[in-house]
Amino acid sequence: MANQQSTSENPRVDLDYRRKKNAEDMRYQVITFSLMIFLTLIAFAAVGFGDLSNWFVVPFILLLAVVQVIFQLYYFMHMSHKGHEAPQLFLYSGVLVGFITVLAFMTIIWW
Amino acid sequence: MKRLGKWRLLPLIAVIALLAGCGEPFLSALQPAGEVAQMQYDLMVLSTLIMVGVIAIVTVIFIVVMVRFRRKSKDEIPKQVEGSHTLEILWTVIPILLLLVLAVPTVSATFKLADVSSMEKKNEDGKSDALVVNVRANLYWWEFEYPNEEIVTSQDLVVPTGEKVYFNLKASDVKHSFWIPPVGGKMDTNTDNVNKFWLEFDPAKADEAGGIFYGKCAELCGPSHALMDFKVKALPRAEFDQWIADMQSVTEPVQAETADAQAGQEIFNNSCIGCHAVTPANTTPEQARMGPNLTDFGNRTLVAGILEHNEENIKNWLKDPESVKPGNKMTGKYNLSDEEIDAVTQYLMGLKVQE
Amino acid sequence: MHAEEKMTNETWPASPEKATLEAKNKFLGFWFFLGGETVLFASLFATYLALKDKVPTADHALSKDLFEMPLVFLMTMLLLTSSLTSVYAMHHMKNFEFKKMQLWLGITVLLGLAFLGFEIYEFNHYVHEYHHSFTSSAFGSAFYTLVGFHGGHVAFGLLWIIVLMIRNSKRGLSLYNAPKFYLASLYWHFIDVVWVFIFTVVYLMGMVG
Amino acid sequence: MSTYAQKKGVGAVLWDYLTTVDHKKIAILYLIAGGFFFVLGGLEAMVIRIQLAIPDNNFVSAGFYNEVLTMHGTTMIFLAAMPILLGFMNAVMPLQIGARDVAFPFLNALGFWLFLFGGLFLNLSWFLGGAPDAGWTSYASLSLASEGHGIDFYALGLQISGFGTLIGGINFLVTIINMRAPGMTYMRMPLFTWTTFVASALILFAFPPLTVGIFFLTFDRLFGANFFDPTMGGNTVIWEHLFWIFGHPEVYILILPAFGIFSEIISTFSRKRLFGYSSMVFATVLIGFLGFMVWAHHMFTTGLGPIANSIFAVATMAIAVPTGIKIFNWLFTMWGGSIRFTTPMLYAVSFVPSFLLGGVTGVMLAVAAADYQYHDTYFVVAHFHYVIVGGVVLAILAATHFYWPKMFGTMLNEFLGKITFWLFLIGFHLTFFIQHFLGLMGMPRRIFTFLPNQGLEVGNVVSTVGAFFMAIAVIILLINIVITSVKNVKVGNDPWGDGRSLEWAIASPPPFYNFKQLPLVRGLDPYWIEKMEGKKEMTPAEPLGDIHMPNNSFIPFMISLGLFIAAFGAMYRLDYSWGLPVLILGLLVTLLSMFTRSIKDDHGFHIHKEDLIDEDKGRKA
Ligand code: HEA
Ligand code: HEA
Ligand code: HEC
Ligand code: CUA
Ligand SMILES: [Cu+2]
Repeated sequence: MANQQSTSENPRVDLDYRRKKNAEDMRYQVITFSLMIFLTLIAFAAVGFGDLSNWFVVPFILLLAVVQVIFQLYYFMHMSHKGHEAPQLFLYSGVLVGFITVLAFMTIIWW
Repeated sequence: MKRLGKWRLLPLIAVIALLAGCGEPFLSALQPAGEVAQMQYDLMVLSTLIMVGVIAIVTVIFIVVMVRFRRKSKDEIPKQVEGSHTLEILWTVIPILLLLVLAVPTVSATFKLADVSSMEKKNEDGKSDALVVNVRANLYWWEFEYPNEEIVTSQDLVVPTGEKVYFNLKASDVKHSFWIPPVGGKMDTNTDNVNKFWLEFDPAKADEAGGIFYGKCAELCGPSHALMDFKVKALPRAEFDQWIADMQSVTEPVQAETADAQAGQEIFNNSCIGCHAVTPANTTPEQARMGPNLTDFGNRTLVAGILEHNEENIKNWLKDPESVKPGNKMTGKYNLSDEEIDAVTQYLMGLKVQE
Repeated sequence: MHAEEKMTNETWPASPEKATLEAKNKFLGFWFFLGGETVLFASLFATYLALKDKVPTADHALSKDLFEMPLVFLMTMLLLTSSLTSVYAMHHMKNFEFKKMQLWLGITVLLGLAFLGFEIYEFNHYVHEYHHSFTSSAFGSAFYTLVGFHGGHVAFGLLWIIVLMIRNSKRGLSLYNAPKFYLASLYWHFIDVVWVFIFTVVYLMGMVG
Repeated sequence: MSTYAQKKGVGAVLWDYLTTVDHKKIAILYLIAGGFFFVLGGLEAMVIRIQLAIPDNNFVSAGFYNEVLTMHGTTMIFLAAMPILLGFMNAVMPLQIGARDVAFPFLNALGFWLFLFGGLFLNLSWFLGGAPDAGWTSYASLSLASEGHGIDFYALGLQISGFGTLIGGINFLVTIINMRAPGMTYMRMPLFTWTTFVASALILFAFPPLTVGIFFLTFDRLFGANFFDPTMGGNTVIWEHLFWIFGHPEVYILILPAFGIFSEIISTFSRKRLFGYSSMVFATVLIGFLGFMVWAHHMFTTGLGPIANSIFAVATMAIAVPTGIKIFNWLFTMWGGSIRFTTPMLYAVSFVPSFLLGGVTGVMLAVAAADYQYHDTYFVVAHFHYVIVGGVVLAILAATHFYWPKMFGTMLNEFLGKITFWLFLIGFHLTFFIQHFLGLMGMPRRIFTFLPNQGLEVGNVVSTVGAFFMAIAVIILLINIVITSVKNVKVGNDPWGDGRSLEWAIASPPPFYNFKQLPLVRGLDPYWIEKMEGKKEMTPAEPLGDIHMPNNSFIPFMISLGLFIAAFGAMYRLDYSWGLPVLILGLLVTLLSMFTRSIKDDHGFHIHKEDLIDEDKGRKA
């Protein structure tokens, strides 16, 4: 029941094309990585240096974390590629359940 | 199709039984004896009626189907219908409407029952005008502290009728739940925090129930969970005030009168006083109150919450508490001979604040 | 295309991680597993947030006393970088460059090991300097469970990658092992994702109080 | 005779089952183990009912009662109902989508062995110092205070079997997404497949919170952690939340497959396609989704406050809507149909009103303010037995009769089947209907005895009598199974004559590769479509070719055994010096087994085209 991959007539061309594509992907990933490092730096800086109010810092660094994770998921883990519909559905369902859990634990457990 | 008859009757029986009210008036949630229970009872009736409506509709369709669509011949092939949008919308919308009818009073009652603002209002003395009772649940016994009146009692909760009584609820060991079925729903006594709620005791219904309601622990808490009962004496305000005054007047342990009882008191002071106080003041710290307060033990309705209150049973209890309440915290904590137990019993019977 | 087939540059498919039915199944199943892991870690985070700084007595160290920025920063950089190196490994996997893939995986493993080393140092430090241990308070229990579960994932991930590297070192890439490498790298990224939230929620938010 | 049906020695058969990765055999294993635990849980229920037959009864002691009560709930939910349903999913779902096997045959076996070892571990507590006694919910303050190792058995046993269930869930999800036969689109999948899908998704998201909660409990009890100890800053309500975040979806994990089973049976024996198929699918998904938003309705009296209570009350009520859609769709499937009252159909028909009663009391419970009265009383006990016994158990009994021929190739006796049905149905209503009133009349649940003169005598004795009816019914079912197996009269592909989905298009029991050629699916109820066109078999979607099959493996057994050993070590670590080494040993067994699996290539084997043709000839001969 092996599933046939469509390969074009000329394997050589195909190969070159794919190499190029992979290299391009890799470039994106390096950019992603730089962005992630950058976001991390900002987060640490916001906590380490600025005399900012907690009301700002906490949501801000949380937002940075979310953005960074989205990068990670979409580029490093290739969720942006085709064939990831089911993974997306289930990951987001997990996120939703997790989010509700966290919300509940922060609101209806007494301190 | 005899069974169909049964189906048709079920809801009918249900409503009649519910509305007629069954069970014992001192124990049954179907015989509401106070504002809270009444509110909850009304919700039960409302929801039951809605449910009976739903059941009726389904039953009618069900019967028609059962009667009309039995297979008549071996090769009958019915029409393959996909569905019907009208019908599907109908049975989506109608339940939604029914649920709205139910949801509104639900939310409103939920908030009403949680309104404990008047117990938080403090007057000049730092006390509340409303009557407050601190309930502390312990492995198989209940303690009731009246913070404003500064007294403590156990096992028998004494309350005035016809007014809101506010409760602070907590547990000292494991989770329990405080429930007086005829008077209102339950609330957990947690180990982590203090829960608050209120109840109101209806004077007429209290008379009907013989002045006493039964209270229960409603959260599994160990072997004797089933036996963790308490009693509620609902008194008219004047009698309640009298009881408070009588309790407050006991500042020193009451001295036993007969010789037997005096011997018993002696023994009691040696073996029992460490856990059982015989003065009602709430000044001893909670951790030191290891057993029920026995100040008005002679006035109790029951021994240990479950045995009829007589000498025989007190002796049985003291001889072998384990046989009465498995796993209780008094077993094995003292060592008395039969004679000593007789004496202590005499003493205990005399512990009364009212005649 | 069969899993056992010997592959060449030309026959190597564009998505070797999903070229056979077995691979497709594994790929999907693993993503679902990550969906479940998300809920697992969410529960741990939720508990941590509920029990943060919940200690029995006032002399216990709280999160704002414990955490130090430089160490956390270093650990974060190590793990983030290891995510990039494993991306490089997968890049070479897709290009059918086995040796290069192994090299980058090796670097990933080293970075991961360094991370683990620092984590062990860190825990040790808290226990000895602050008497902040697994059993000292609810805060301690929640902290070590959350961060420790993550650490356990790191350790398991390392083990997995190492086993794969050794097992296949002589065999080169095939459609049978390509999905395994791919999944291990997905797992590694997921660990990184969790760490992003840990450094934000536990450490940074802990420092701001 | 075909090769696979040849007579084998007992040892060979045993080894075959210990190492099997065939979904149909795993299904049988699930059924046997689940059936065993069902009888065990049922016996525990009988002990409960006998003890409560009269006031002040001394049949069992207070402490023992709590153990029985806890084990009854835990066994029934985790070790009986869920595994039996997983068994039917294994048996039927791959056939329904036209697959040769599940996506992960190896993991499938692993899931079963984890469940079995977890269940055995839990039940060994009876012999090793006492069973858990804090209720199946094991609320934290009591479960920490409970002495002995009962609760440790609970925690470790459920942890192990929980892993098994999780693995099973993932396996089914991938199977349904990736392994459907050509033409089997999502909206052509039989409803049992759909409910398997949604229930599996619920497993995926509901079990991790339980895993976490149980870890906390284990850490607190055995490793000195303080999650639930308020004096150390802990909080017991965390357990309640984690348990119910799992626990509520769990009840839908149970009921959705039951809905699926009934959907199949009702449409089969009404000879009609399911009314409102797409709305049925939609309702299933919606129930699954809403199932995660309502858990706090079990905690109305915990003291979460009126805002939380109101939100969760309203959210809970919302579930009545999709469930109602299903009820009416079933009724209208039968409407205009041609109903034949076989044993499975009797169950299906009686399920509708029985479950309805349980469902509407659920909505009554959702009325938060009134739940203060119902909570922790027999009203709740009545509610959930109405939905579980009236829904899940009826479905299990129905499926047993319905799929028995498909699984074993022989029909259960219809006459005995109907006797079982009537006894069980009557007993069920007798037992549980009256309990609504007991609860309202002030009877708390989980009490080992009640006192006389509180108006509770009559109700309890009636309830006990009903339980005996159910017990007799189950015994008759067992007799039926024995008789049927001894007689062993073989049946054809479609023994009920009205089969609609793919599983009825192949032999009973199916060959181990299921489909010689994958069938071409041309619509909902594919087999029915072909039958209506006068064909006897499915049109194949592929030419006859080699079939790839997985190898048997003993590793799943070893992985599970390792955890089983490790659990003993973890538990006795503090009592005995051998604890820690055993813990490590067990984990090593597991890890080494996993390691072996990882490094040993296992490419499976091929059945060759020629053999398939030979077999065909053999069969015809
Ligand atoms: C298979 C298992 C199962 C199922 C399907 C359900 C279904 C439901 N349950 Fe139940 N429940 C349990 C198993 C189940 N439950 C268990 C085991 C417990 C106790 C756990 C413990 O404490 O040990 C419990 C406890 C429980 C409680 C907590 C009670 C308490 O402890 O105080 C509540 C409260 O809201 C509740 C509600 C509901 C509701 C609203 C549904 C709904 O899904 C029901 C929906 C169905 C219908 C409503 C019928 C059909 C609908 C129509 C015909 C449409 C029209 C209807 C209306 C407009 C009303 N359940
Ligand atoms: C799938 C779930 C499930 C099922 C099927 C059942 C089935 C039954 N249950 Fe149970 N029950 C629970 C789940 C379930 N229950 C849960 C979760 C609780 C809560 C626990 C807690 O509070 O923690 C509970 C609690 C519970 C109580 C409340 C106890 C209390 O609060 O103190 C009662 C009391 O009547 C009861 C009774 C029954 C009965 C009579 C059956 C009957 O339907 C059983 C019928 C089956 C049999 C009778 C089979 C017996 C078979 C034989 C006798 C054959 C033997 C033959 C041979 C050996 C050859 N159950
Ligand atoms: C370790 C502490 C302890 C000691 C010592 C102790 N008791 Fe108790 N006692 C308890 C507890 C706890 C209960 C509640 C038991 C229950 O209901 O589960 C109790 C209950 C009682 C009751 C029933 C109370 C009621 O309100 O119904 C009586 C009477 C009693 N004890 C008398 C005595 C006497 C007399 C002695 C000494 C000989 C004694 N106790 C010694 C802890 C103690
Ligand atoms: Cu206290 Cu039950
Ligand atoms: Cu629920």
